[in-house]
Amino acid sequence: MSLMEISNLYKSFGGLSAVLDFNFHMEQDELVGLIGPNGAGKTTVFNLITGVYKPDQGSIIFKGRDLVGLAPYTICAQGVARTFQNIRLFNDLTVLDNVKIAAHKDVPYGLMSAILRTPYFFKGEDQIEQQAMKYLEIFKLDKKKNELAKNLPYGEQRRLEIVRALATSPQLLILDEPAAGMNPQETQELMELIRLIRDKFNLTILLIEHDMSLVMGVCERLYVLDYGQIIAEGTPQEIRSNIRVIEAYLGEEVE
Amino acid sequence: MLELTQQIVNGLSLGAIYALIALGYTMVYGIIKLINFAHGDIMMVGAFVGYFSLTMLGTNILIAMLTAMAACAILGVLIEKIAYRPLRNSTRIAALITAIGVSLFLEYITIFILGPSQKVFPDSAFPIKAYDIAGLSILNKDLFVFVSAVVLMLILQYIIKWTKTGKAMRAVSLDQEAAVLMGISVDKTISITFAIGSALAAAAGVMVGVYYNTVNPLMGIIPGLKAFVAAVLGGIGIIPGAMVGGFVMGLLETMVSGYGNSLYRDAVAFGVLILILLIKPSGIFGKDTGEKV
Amino acid sequence: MQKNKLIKFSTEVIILAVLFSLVQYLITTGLLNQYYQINLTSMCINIILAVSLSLINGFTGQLSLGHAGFMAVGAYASVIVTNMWDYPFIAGLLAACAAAGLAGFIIGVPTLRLKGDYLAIATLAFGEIIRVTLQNIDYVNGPAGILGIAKLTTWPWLFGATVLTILVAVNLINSSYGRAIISIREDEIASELMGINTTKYKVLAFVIGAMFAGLAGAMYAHYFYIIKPETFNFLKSFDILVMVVLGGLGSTTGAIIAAISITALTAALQSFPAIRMILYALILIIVMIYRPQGLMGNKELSLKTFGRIWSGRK
Amino acid sequence: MLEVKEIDVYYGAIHALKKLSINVEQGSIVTLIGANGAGKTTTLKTISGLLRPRSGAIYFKGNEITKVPPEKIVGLGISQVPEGRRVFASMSVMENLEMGAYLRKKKSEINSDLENVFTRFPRLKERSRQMAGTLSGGEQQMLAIGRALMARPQLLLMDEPSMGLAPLLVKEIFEIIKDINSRGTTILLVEQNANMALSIADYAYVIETGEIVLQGNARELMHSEDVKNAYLGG
Repeated sequence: MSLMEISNLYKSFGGLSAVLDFNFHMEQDELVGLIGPNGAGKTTVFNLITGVYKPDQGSIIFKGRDLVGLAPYTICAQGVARTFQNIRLFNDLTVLDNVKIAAHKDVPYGLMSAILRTPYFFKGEDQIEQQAMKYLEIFKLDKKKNELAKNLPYGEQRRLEIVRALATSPQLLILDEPAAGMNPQETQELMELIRLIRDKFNLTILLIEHDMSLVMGVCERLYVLDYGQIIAEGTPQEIRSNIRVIEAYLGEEVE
Repeated sequence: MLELTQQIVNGLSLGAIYALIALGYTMVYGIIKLINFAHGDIMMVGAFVGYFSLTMLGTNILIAMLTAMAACAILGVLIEKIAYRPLRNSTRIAALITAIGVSLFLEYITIFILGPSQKVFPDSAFPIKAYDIAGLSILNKDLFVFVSAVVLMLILQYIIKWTKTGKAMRAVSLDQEAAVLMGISVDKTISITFAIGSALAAAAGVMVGVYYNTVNPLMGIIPGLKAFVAAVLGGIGIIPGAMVGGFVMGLLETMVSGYGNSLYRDAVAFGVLILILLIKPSGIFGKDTGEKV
Repeated sequence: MQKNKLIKFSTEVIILAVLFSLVQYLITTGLLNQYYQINLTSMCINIILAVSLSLINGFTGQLSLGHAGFMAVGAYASVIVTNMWDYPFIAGLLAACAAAGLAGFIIGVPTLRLKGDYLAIATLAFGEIIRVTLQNIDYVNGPAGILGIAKLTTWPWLFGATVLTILVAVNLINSSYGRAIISIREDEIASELMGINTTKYKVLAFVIGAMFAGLAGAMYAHYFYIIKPETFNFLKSFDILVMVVLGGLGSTTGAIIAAISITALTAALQSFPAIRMILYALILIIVMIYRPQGLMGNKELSLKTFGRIWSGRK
Repeated sequence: MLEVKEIDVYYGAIHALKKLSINVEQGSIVTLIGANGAGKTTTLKTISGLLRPRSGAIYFKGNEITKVPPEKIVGLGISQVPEGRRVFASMSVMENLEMGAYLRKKKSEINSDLENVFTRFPRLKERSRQMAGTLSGGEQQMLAIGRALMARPQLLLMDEPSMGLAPLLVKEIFEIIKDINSRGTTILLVEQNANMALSIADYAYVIETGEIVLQGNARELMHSEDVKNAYLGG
């Protein structure tokens, strides 16, 4: 059984179809890219999977359960985590708190313990902190744990978003343009990091990316979206030479 | 049946006042997405300007209304420039809190200068007469309020629909960036919106003076809130919505005082507000829009 | 680490004990006259109100303008229990918290779906509805209110209630639950997508805030002899809002400092109420324009800060 | 006519344009092509004054316009057809066109331009009283172009006019662009649809992550492998 199987997904906004009969599947441990020209509907697909939008039609089966209609936090609890195209960190909180918040669903003490400061509380807090630090170390952000998220340089903010998503202990990690705004060297590092966390945490990863060198370099399989529909699927090499893809990006050959 | 008709007649003039105030709320919200909490207090200032124009300058009621409108137009523009413009790019909460501040400021600076007591509108400014039409008793002040409010609303409709300025106002409220690309000055357009909205509130203030016969520094609060409810009821940001909402509120209120318990009169407005917010926050004429991620 | 915690804890206990005994001594010996005692009471009540509203407006980021309504519920509930049914004060206090918390829940569940200014207006409307409803209930004398309430609010009760409020607020905020609450303020959508049930935590903060507003109402009723619905109108809610905004949206110590300063300012300007309100208005406007995060922002003042100043290091 | 000199533009923390320079000769069609997120729209917004460069300068007909407010730039003769069309949805087609002529005073000239727009886009004339939001995507694009023309621009900036349109419509739009240019309006065209853009342009710039990586005669770039690589990774 596929880890995630999306069938006949439709979504329109005020009469404009954003996603149109979208079909898609992902296997355990795969690293898949979703690409396509501007306005093709990629982020809309992510918003549908994570419950930000409700689809007009279709199903999103994840680990055998349909995610359609579930609240975003429930979908997160099922094991789906994501980052955002325009970074959405908790800006006025520290790096460490950003990660701790994402670990909230595993909080090992009750509300009364927190208010009465019982030993459970202190033990639980230590546990959460250790867990958070572990992730921060992997992403080389541990030394910045007490800085406010908004004060991090741009590339580190992007990394912190990934850390935060990982801290929800997901099975499927969805990355929305993780390299946007990064320079080539940062992009290179990010590529290696994505491979590393995939292996280390047994993750399945789905990403949207504009930077073709990243997509082609890191993804095993690609889907190409145009006008809300999948127009091609295959390995990076296949995609690169696919006429429909070239047309979607560059337009039809003229003359 | 006759009594019901009588209640409707009474409700129409009150509704017209609410509609005028609601228009200002809705226009300002439409263009800068701010609930101008001080709008009811601008109405109060208008009422006082009208009062002093009648008593100290001895003008007639129409001149008093025009004076009040001019004065409040300037006041509205100043408030926007000083208090709201610096906050245009900050959070809506910050803007709302500032508006609350402006509201308190207008109320208490008026109390500070004029004292807290109410002032009686001079009878000579508007001698009350009652007409008997088909068994209904219609007061000339009701007629005056209704007719002048409708005239003002027609003028507003004309400005918004047909003049270049009105079209620019609509363009800015629809898409600020695209409007700039047409060469429209956003700052200037927002100023004009405040001027028009405040002038309408001032006219309503003078009408409230005629209607209730008194003015006081806190008189803007309750009608202001009710007019706000009217604006939300019609769909905030939508001009015809404010007019309809205003009349609905006025009728509802006279019905409740006429048939029910007048102590609950003010609660009705809040009850209506909560019902709309919970059932259809975008109001009767509004479209629901989701947040972008 | 463990030792540091112990030292911190004992320092706090000692400071509180000294503060309590000092004031108790001043009251018993009559050194603190009636005028100052009234102001001290107002100060404590305002601290409870500001800290509890700060939980909603400052930490959860949900602008509520109906706090006075919950204060009214608490005041009336406690007076019914003590004055009319003759139960002891503690029962009145518990009833106040329970009733206000319940009111918070009933109002919070439907309204907290709304955002920003819509929520602000809805809470303001609910606050006013509470007031109008009280005006129409004959059992509590309608607009005239209830007179001759026993003066049960003494310094130990007041001190206990204030410390309890601060303690609960601070402990809640500095826990996983508190972080979940703050994340809603920072970015509600991101919070929801990180697995936080935002509705649940908004309601939680709202209910806890309402409970303590109710407690403040009970303290108020049993000190000032009389309560009437008009006392708890939306201007009272604005009063509390001014404290929270001035202190800093997201700072408990800020709320406390602002509550103390505003109470002092109010006392000093007692004979010039209009000037007081003009000052409030200017504070709101100027703070929002020049320092929209409030004076303290989301920073907290702690013993450590004092320690640092004391020892002169940075 | 337009000279963009080494501008640096930041979007918050992102360095969106890095020392970007572009020249547009009077009477020509110049195109700026590149993949999503490369900085095409940012460039146009900076020229229109909606964004401010942190360094560098922009000259129009020899005068610096770097610090001129956006609503004044329109008056100098630069109009923009923004990305995603951005028509005023709940205003009529006619009102949208009137807004395009907002800064102009002479009624007779405006009316004759209006006639020209209607001749060029007969469908807009049929629908002149309809709300712009109810038009189809292609019609909205025509309206956006017509609206920009109502300002009688000397330089027309076009941001992805082909986006979201069916291939047949794309061809139609590009014919129109050629025609507008042949009547004397200089055009700076930003496009993702490289093949189409190169087929009508005189000169082209290829932008990648905020930098010009390639430029030259449009015909010559047309069959260059480098262009394809800039889009699909090399």
